[in-house]
Formats: sequence, C-alpha cells, structure tokens
Amino acid sequence: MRALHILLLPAVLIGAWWVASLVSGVYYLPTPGEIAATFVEVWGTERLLEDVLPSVGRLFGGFALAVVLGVGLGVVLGLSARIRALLEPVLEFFRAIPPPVLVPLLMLFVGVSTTMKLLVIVSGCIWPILLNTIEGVRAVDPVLVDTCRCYGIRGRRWLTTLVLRSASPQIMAGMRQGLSIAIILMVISEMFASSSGLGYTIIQFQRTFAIPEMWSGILLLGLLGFLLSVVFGLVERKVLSWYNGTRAAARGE
Amino acid sequence: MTADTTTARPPARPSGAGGRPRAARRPPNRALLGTVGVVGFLLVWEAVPRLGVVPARYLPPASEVLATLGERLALPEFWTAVGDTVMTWAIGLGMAFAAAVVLGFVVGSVPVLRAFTSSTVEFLRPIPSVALIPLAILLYGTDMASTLLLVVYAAFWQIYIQVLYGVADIDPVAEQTARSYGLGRMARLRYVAWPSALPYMLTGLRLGAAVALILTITGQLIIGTPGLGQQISVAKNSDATALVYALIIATGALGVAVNVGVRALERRALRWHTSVRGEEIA
Amino acid sequence: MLDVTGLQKIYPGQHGEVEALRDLTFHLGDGELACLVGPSGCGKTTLLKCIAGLMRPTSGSVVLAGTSVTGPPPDMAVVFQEYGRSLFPWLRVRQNVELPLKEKRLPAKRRRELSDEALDAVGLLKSADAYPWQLSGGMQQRVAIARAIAYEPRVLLMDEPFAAVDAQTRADLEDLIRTLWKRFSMTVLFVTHDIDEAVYLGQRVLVMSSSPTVIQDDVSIDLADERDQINTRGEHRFAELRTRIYAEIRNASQPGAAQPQEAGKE
Amino acid sequence: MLDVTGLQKIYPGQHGEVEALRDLTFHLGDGELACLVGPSGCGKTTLLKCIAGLMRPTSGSVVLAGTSVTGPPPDMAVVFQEYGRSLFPWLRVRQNVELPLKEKRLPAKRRRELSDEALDAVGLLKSADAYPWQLSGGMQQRVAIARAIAYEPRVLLMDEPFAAVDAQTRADLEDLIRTLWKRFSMTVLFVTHDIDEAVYLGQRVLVMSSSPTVIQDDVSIDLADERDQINTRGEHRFAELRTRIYAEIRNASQPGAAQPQEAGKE
Amino acid sequence: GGQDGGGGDSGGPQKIKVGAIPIVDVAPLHLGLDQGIFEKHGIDMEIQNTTGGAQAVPSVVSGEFDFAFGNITSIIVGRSNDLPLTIVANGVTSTGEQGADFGGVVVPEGSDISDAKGLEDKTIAVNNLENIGDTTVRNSIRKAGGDSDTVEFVELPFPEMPAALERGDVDAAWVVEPFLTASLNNGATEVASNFVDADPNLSVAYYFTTEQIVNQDPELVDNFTAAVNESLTYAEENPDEVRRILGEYTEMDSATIEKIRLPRWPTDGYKKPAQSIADLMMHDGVIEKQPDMDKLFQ
Ligand SMILES: Nc1ncnc2c1ncn2[C@@H]1O[C@H](COP(=O)(O)OP(=O)(O)OP(=O)(O)O)[C@@H](O)[C@H]1O
Ligand SMILES: Nc1ncnc2c1ncn2[C@@H]1O[C@H](COP(=O)(O)OP(=O)(O)OP(=O)(O)O)[C@@H](O)[C@H]1O
Ligand SMILES: [Mg+2]
Ligand SMILES: [Mg+2]
Repeated sequence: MRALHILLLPAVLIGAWWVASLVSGVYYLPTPGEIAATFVEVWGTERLLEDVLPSVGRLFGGFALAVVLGVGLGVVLGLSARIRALLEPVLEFFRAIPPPVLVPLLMLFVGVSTTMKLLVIVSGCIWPILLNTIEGVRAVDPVLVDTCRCYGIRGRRWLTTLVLRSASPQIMAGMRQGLSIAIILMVISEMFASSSGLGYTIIQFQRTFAIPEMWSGILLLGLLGFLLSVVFGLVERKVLSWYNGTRAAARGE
Repeated sequence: MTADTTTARPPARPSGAGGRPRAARRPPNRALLGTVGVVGFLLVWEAVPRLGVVPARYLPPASEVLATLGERLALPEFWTAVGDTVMTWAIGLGMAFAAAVVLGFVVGSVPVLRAFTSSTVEFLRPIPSVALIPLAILLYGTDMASTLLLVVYAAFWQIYIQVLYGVADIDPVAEQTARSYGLGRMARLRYVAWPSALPYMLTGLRLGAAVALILTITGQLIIGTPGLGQQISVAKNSDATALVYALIIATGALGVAVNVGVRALERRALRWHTSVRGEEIA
Repeated sequence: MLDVTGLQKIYPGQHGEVEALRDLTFHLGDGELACLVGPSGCGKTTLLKCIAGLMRPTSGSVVLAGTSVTGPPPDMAVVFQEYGRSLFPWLRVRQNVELPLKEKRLPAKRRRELSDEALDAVGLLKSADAYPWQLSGGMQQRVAIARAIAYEPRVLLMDEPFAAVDAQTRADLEDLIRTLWKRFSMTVLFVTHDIDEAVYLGQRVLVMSSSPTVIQDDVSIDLADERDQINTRGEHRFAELRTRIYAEIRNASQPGAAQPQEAGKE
Repeated sequence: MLDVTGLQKIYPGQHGEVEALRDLTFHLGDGELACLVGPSGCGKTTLLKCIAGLMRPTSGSVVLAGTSVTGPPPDMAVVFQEYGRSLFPWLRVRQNVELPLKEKRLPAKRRRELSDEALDAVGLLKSADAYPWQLSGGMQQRVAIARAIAYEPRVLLMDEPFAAVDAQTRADLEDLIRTLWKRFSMTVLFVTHDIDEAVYLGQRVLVMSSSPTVIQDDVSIDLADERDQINTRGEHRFAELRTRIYAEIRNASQPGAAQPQEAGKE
Repeated sequence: GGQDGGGGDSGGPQKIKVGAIPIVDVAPLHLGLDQGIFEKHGIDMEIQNTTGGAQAVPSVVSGEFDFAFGNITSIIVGRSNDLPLTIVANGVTSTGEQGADFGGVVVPEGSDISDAKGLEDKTIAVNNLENIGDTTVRNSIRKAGGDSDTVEFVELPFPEMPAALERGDVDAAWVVEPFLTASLNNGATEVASNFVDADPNLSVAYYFTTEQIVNQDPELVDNFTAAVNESLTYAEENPDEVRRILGEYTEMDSATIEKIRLPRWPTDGYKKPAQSIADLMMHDGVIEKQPDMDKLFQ
C-alpha cells in the first residue's frame, strides 16, 4: 500500500510526460525513456564521486549551519518583541535579495571558497527556519510559560524543555522547507566560481544544450530531494512523536 | 491609592500619574525600532568601505549608493522597472497563493490525497526554478510569462507546505466540537481549519512573497524580462557598481514593504492568536 | 432512543494498549435525563465520545434513534470536558455560540435571539463581545454550555460541564438544564463527579466501575419531578440515594484508577 | 508571610478595560491554610497569578515573606486551573513531575523518590510512563497536583485543583493536602468552588465578592485541627459555617457575574 | 535593397525581435536602430536585452526572437547538438593588435606572471567554462610554449573578476571591456591577448537565426543581414557615435566610455576564423564532432 502511495502518481505523471514528449516532439522535451538512459550513462560512479558527493556534503554543511543559525536567531527574535522590531526590516531586506545578486557581495567578504558556497546555501534556506522558529516561539502556550516561571525553570532547561520543544512542530515545518531550498541553492552556489559539482554540471549541460543530460540532472535533484525528505520524515516522526500522539489520541485512533 | 511607599520597587503601574512608568513593559514602538535598526545597518555599511575592510571600488559606501539611488528615483525608466517588477511579483504571488491554498486545504484535509501526492511533491519541490529556465523560455520566450512561471513554481511550494502543516495543526478538540455540532465540511473549513491554519499560512505568505520577489528579480536577471533585475544586469555588465547596489537596495526595500504589509495583515487577522495577543498584554 | 451494546474501547499505545471500556450495555429512552458517574479515568469521556460518533469503538455498537452511530449524528450538542479548547479562540463569545446556528441555516435574527437567550441564561450576556481567552475558566465553561443550549439539540451530551463554576451558578445551571430538558424533551446524558448533582439532576444515575470498566449500577432516581435546590436536597430519599451511590463509587474506585501501562501487558 | 495590600487589576482591552480586582487587602500568616471562594469570574485566578508574581497588578502590592513580589518567588508551587495545558505534552508523566526537581538540582535518586511518592499519593504511579494526553482529564489534574507536592514548596497556590476528579479521589486528595500541609508547614492558598471543601480544608475561608471585587468576608474556621471526612462533615459547626459562607456567596453573586464589557465604560 | 521587406503586400515595415546582450559588442545594432538603418531596410526592430548566448539560443529556437547576438562557441555547440542555427552576419571582431584588444588575460598588480607561459599551473577566471574564454586562453598558453593542461579554470561572472583578482582568489582573469579597462586602472597587467592569438581576425560573436526562418522568409534574412552590415560599417567608421550610443543603452559612466577599447566590426572575412575556434573546441573536447561549417553560415 505504501509503495502504491509513493509510486502511483509519479507513474501517471511520467506516462503523461511520455505521451506529451512523443506527440510534441519538442527538442527541449526528451522522452522519459531517453532521460532514464542518459541518467545511467551520465551519473555513473565517477561523476557521482567527483561531482555529486562534494555537492551533497556542502548541502548538508550549509543546511546544518542554517538550522543552527536560524533556530538560534529565531529563538532570540521570537522571545523579544524589541529585538524583533529592531532587526526585522534589515532581515527582510536581506531576505528579498536574490542569491545571484547576493553572491558577489559574499565573494567580496569571504572570497571564492567553499565557505562562500556554504554561505550561499545558508543565505537562502535560513529564512523558512528563522520565520517558523520565530512564530513557533511566539505561540508557546502561556499556561506552560507560567508553569515554568513558577517552578523556577530557567536557562538552558527552560530553553530546551519549553521553548524549543513547543516550537518544534513549526521549526520542523521550517526545516522541511529549508531543506529543499538548500538543494536549490546548492545549484545556484555552483553557478559561480565553480568547476565541479552537481549544480555546475547541470548548468553546464544546460548551456551546452545537452538537453537529455540536463533533464537527467534535474531528475537526480528531484530524487535527492525525495530521499532527503524521507530521511527527514523519519527524524521528524521521532522528534514530533508527542505531537502526533496528541493529535491521534484526541481523535481516538 | 496608587503608590506603595513601603516597597522599594512598586510593582504597580498607577493608571494615572505618580508612578514610574514601566518602560520595559510597554509594547515596543515597531516603526521607531525598525528605523533604528536600518540606520544602524547603514552606518555599518558606511563604515566598512571607509575603513578599508573591502575596497570602496567594489562596495561603495552607503551614502554614495543612496545618492545614486536618489538620482534614479527621478528617472521614469526606474519607475517603469519597479512597476514591471511589482506587477510580475504580484501576479505570480497571487497565482501561487491561490493555488497553494486551495490545493493545500484539499490535500491537507483528505489523508488519501496526501498519501498519494507526497512523493511527487517531495520530488518536485527541490527542483530549482533556475533549472526550468530553458523550459520557461521555450514556452513563453522572454516576456513576463516565463518569469511568471518561475515565480509561481517557486512560491507555490513555500506556501503549499505551510498550508499542509497548518491544516495538520488544527486542535482536535476544536475539530471535534465542530463535528459534533454538525458543521459540514465546508463550514469546518471556513470556521475551524482556516483560522487554525492562518498563522502558518501567513508565514507561508511571507516566505512565498520573498521567494516570489527573488525569482522575479532572478528571472529578469537571467532571462532578461524587463524590470529591476534586468536593470541590475545591465548595470553589472557596465561595471556601474554604485548603481548595482542602488538597485539592490530598491529590491530590498520592496521586500521590506511587502513584509510590512503582511505583518499588518497578520496583526489584524491573528488578533486572537497567542503570538499577537501576547504582545498587548503584559 | 440510545442503545449502547457491548461497547469496548481499547486505546492503542506504544507501551501496550489501554482498555478504557470493557463491555458496556445500557439503554436510554427518548427524553430521558441520565447522569453518569464513575471514578476518575474510568472511561466516561471515552464513552461520551463514542456515543457522539467522534471515536470508533473497538467493538460493540451505539444505536441512536434507530440508526447506528458512525459519525456525529445531527441535532446533537456536546459540552466537552476540555471546555477551554473547545471554544474557538478566533471567534468572540457570541460568534462561538452562533456558529452552529449558522450551520443550521437559521436567519440572523433568530440566531441573535437564541444566543441572547442562552448567554443570558448562563449570565454572560454582558461578555458577548469578548474573546474566550479574556474570560475566566468558569465563564469559558458557561460559554460552552450556552452554545449547547442555544443549539436546541435533541440529544445533549455534557462532560462535567459545571466543573469550573461556583456553587451558586452551578445550582442555577442545574435548574436551567432541567427546565430546558422538560421544555424541549431532549435526551440528556450528563457526566459529573458530584454525586449530589447526579441525584438532583437525573432520572437515572449510571455508575461506572473503575477499569476494566462496565456499568456497575443503574440507579433510578425516584424523586418528584419538580425539584428545587433547597427542598429536594433536604429530602430523606435524596440522602439515601446519595449514600447508596457514594458507596458504589467507593467500591468502584477501590482497586485504584485505570492504569494505562498495565492493561496491555496482561 | 503573605501581605496583599490594596491590590487592583485592570485588564486592558480594545472594547474598554475590565476591572477584575478592585481593592483587595488581606494577610496570611506563615503556615496558614486559607481557602478562597467567590463567584465565577470574580477574579480568583487573577489574584492567584498576582500573588505568584506571574502578573503585575495595576496597583497595590503583594509582599511575600518580607519581600515584594515582582516575579515568581522561589519555593512556590502553583496548580493551574487549566491543568491540561500546564502539563508538557512532550514529557511523560514522571518527567513532568521531576522537571522542577531537576531545576532544584536534586540528585536523580532523590527525584525518583519524590516523584514516586507524589504519584503514588495521587494514585497514578502506574501511569508514570504515559504521556499526559493519554490520561483522562481527572488524571491530568492529578499529575499537576503531584508535580506541585513533589516540589515540597514553602508556599502552595492551587486554583480549583480538584475540579475534575471524582468524589472519592477528591476526598482522598483533600486529606492528602492537609497531611502535607501539616508535615511541611507550608502556607497554602486554595481556590475552590465547593464550599464544603473550603470549610473542610481551610483554617480560614476568604470570600470574594463579585465584581468590582473586594474581600467580602474572612471566615475563620474553628473546627478541630484533626479532621476526617465523615465526622468533621457531620459536625454541627461545619454545617453552620457552610451555610454562612453559602449565604455570603449568594449575596456576592447577586448582581450577576463580572462583566468584561462594562467595567471600562464607566 | 529590398525596400518592401518580407511583408511587402502589407506595406509597412516588418516587425522583428532581436536578442542582444547589452555590452559594447552590440553597439552597431543600437546605432543602426538609432540611425534608422533598419527602418531603411524595411525592418521595425525591437532589441531585447538578453544575458548571453546560452539564453539567446533557446529563445531563437523557440521563435521568440527572430535573430539574436550570440558568441561563436554557443552557436557551434548548439549546432553540434543538432540545433538548426544559422549565422547571418558578423557580430564583433578582435582588433587583431596584441595588447590592444577588447579582451585579454590580466594578472593583478605585483604578480610575477609576465606572459602567457607564466599562466601554467595557475588559476584563471573565465566567465563560462568550456566556452570561448578557456579554449582561446589554452591556445595562447600553448602558443607561448606552455602546458595548457595544468591550468585550472574557474567560472566567475565578468563583473566579479576585478575584485577576485585583487583579492588573490584567482591568479589571472580573462576579461573583456569594460572590465578590462577597470582592471588595468586598478593596476592589473595584461599578459595575453587570447583572441589575437587564436586568429587576428577572430570574430567572437555573430548574429544568428534558425534554418526555419532562413527557409521561410529569406527576404527578411537578407534585409536583416544588409542592415546589420551597414550598421557595422557605420560603427566602424564612427567610433564617437559608438561611444555616444554606449551612454544610452548601457550604464557605463562617461569616463569609462572614453577609455575603453573598441572592437572591430568588419563585414567580411569572418567565416574562416570560426573554423579556428571549432578546431580549438575539438582539441579541448568541448564538442565531439566538427560542425558543418557550410550549414552554419548562410
Ligand atoms: N489517547 C489515549 N491513549 C491511551 N490511553 C488513553 C487515551 N485517552 C484516554 N486513555 C485512557 O483511557 C482511560 C479512560 O479515559 P477517559 O478520559 O475516558 O476517563 P474519564 O472517565 O473521562 O476520566 P475523568 O473523570 O478523569 O475525566 C484512562 O485510563 C486513560 O488513561
Ligand atoms: N486576558 C484577559 N483580558 C481581559 N479580561 C480578562 C482576562 N483574563 C480575565 N479577564 C476577566 O477578569 C475577570 C476575572 O477573571 P478570573 O479568571 O480571575 O476569574 P476567576 O475568579 O478565576 O473565575 P473562575 O472561577 O470562573 O475561574 C473576568 O471577568 C474575566 O473576564
Ligand atoms: Mg473525562
Ligand atoms: Mg479561575
């Protein structure tokens, strides 16, 4: 049943695509068959090791950094209306700047390096994490806040047992968003000052009109996203077991 | 009787005069603090090139950039570009929002649909809009529609996922209350699911609004559809650094304006929500 | 009217299951007012939710007015034990009360009438424009009650609806429920912890045992139909019934309250 | 020990302010056990929160053990009226009870001892590993009580702590509170709606008027210190006190419950 | 001149869209429009700013643009991937003078690299990998007797190059105007003129369209070619006009416009150098088969 859930819709969509590409015969729309064939050929072991793995490594690095920064900053901003009011316009300003424009600025400060690529990833995927953390922290149940205050629960324990835990459903929502943005930004970060990497390879295919190859790269990105979301789902289920339990319990399941 | 002379620090805030006003408790003046933040940021920016942290050639001081921006503001082309950008942005965001909210609610409230679509969603979400550029150009050429495609695609997922999480976060007791009073599906959607998901949705709107703006600019930058992004691209190719930053500021300012709007909406729509009411009551 | 037959409810859980209800069977006639008492954690809320169609029993059946309950039946109102969470924080008090009436497609004027009446009955007319979170616990609970009575249901289920209100208001509300019950000839199932209340209110009192839960006793309350707070409670028969039920409950809760951890391990 | 002087609390609001407390003054000696009764919505919870330092009064002062209360004082435990929401849904029952003990830096063994004892006292030892949302309403409330007593506070504030538990358990818990109070010589302020309970438990009963709220009466309970559920409640003096307080409350709630909409418009 | 244009029967000038990146190279196109040269040839042209050949090619293929300006490698790569691209006119040509071309390899102030051979083992920034920059720079190194395989190329947009160079992120950069002048102003030194090394008459970019358009509307194509050629000549003969028009369609400041080096815009002899580029691309493995040069040019 689960397999059916996962596979049915993709199968239908692939079928539709196949028909569409056969019928239209448009140059930019190869058939799924061609793409699949190219996929195997293009992403053989060598590219996998040289291009894909380092990219995925940077992806994780950037994402982890974004989580730490986003949650940290989000807690501070969520707790203090004052600091939030102070920083919000500046943050919103940066949030509105497209990564391709931001990259030169980053390069100016940190140079052309892995750090820059990590920062590009952070610069994009931090926002959903940050915003969701802020909202989650702001929405902590006031009765729980009072409970902690009375029992003198402060400092780290207060942070971990009250604030982070009760914001965790929102934080997880933000992280899920952030994860797929991180993949997107991994590609964008490799548009600059790169000569290898998954993103770079796809862009290069695109520039050299190697269309089936380009689609196979997009396919790989999608698969990567899917895989990561499955892993993320497992983590989420563990972290939010209390939350899902609450809901299921109230529904009497 | 207001002040209490026996206590060193009267916890009271007398309603009239005669007591120390509790500055720390008054709701912060958002506009004022925000302005302080912006001014602080500009000062840092002014200082960085002036102190030689980075050469002013590549990062002109804020004052110079603002001056350039000031000159631009007088030009009609600038406002045409802003208009184009805002138009693309607004249409794209509107379409993405409508689609995401409708689909999010439908899929979120029907578990079967959710189960069947989640793998596809997770597959499609991480596909970068920039990778779709050739497809966009092929379909719509370089006019606004191709940038719109990118905008809608990227902003849609942001809002959609938030709505899904929001719909899942409905308090079961509230939901059961509604069901037991015979509220039908539509009524539950309208009176229970919608307000419960609203905080998530508004966060989604803020996320989506920024992403839409980003892709509007990126599309103009890369595809070359008219707007601020295209002007940035022209300025870059002409090595007009100060102008590039001036245009970036204009872009960022648009983002700030959008956020102010959504925030205002949020304060109105979420008056009842802990996150908002907490700010009004000490 | 209401037939509960062999009802069993087992909550699944990671650390073993909890058998909240073992085997409940009882019948409620049309227009009857029955009170349900039982030790804390014995499964009263669970039973109510099953009857309301909000929860599927593990086995057994609930039949209401001839049709088997699978979802919330129409013309039923429920006052939840978690009154605070059952009010919609985004709606004002009056809107909370009127919401189900809208769904009934009553005209605005009639809705207004009904909500005015109900809020007045629970003493909250003046707070009609406040948000629920601006009210005290007892006031919130009264809003939930007002919502239920404004709905003019055929079946009224109430889960400890007076837990948070003061003695005086409680007495008033008890009389209100009895009045409404007579006026609209509703069927009422009323969960309470207060045995005096159960005796005063009910035509029957169902006593649930502690877990594994069954109906331990079904006491018919043979007090006069016209009751009043001072005289009825002063009657000798009242004291007798009260003592009897008290003893039952004492028996019932002897082995200790239900134990989520253990049931599954048996 | 506790001095409340001229306490006033006005809630701000868009549609006018609500004066929940007008002018409260009373004194509680060290180790006293006082009960607080009053009509629903009169401001009992508000008062408790002001004493607990969770809310700033609009004017007036609260002085606890010589120091003015500006934030929650140490060694104080509170059982909230919204018991369900005061438990951490992500912590198991035992973890909920032990959390404040951790903050007190007690060693794990001692924590375990205290939580075992407290859970046992409220009859929930078997549910120690369940999550709060797996418990019934009454059980949740008992967890909140267990958390408060395991903390061994010097000052214990309880806001209708027995509202959701059954008569039998309630009686047991009443006795438990009295035992603990004597053992640790805590100062206890206990909000309840049940006048019998107030008389049975307290050394004093403070009666609050309905809004605008003042202390309407301060009844000293001159029953013997050793109380038991059957004999004490049967005493003549008990009935007298009960009747007196009942009359007071009846008076108090005469003008109708507090009215958030109106107070500000005066 | 075909005064009547393709839509002769409808009378008015024929509307077309041309994609061009807003840089010095396309000055003739803007001048031609400005001077009414296209109008004279019965063409009502709209110039759409693009961001480079890679974006222009799909737009032309999809029919969004009738013509576009694109660099030779993009066109050759497209052609070798079976895209029906056809070159209709010269775009821009190297000045052919060593050290005075409109593009070249520069090294930062104080670098010990003094010629192309010195670029061995170094990191060089180019705007696009596997494109005209790296192929011709490799060629320059080989010509200077160096080993081109040891060079590492990194991709960086032209506008970021001067900064990257100054910071030492790269050892050298291949830049074109106006960034070449900007770098030289910052103290950089020019160490190679890679276009000149490849072919003194190297045409870096062309105006192109698709075979469909050539087949369907040969008259339009002829008109366009004629108009472009006339514009190229006009630009070649009036450098001041070029500098004037640069102030209009770009954002360069007047000081820069005065200083930058202008390319050449000849109207013939541009086919042969394309072969040199194709050869270099074959050599570097950028393409796998020689494109059909006859089909490439109309
Ligand atoms: N979601 C759940 N998961 C596991 N066990 C549950 C769940 N909900 C309730 N229970 C268990 O079922 C039993 C009955 O619960 P229920 O809420 O019906 O009791 P109740 O009679 O309403 O008690 P109270 O008077 O305290 O409200 C309890 O032992 C409780 O622990
Ligand atoms: N956040 C708030 N905003 C505005 N008014 C409030 C707020 N909280 C409480 N009130 C008002 O203050 C008054 C006192 O409330 P409080 O909760 O203290 O009453 P209470 O005595 O505890 O009542 P109960 O016995 O019903 O719990 C009520 O009239 C209530 O409407
Ligand atoms: Mg219950
Ligand atoms: Mg209260």
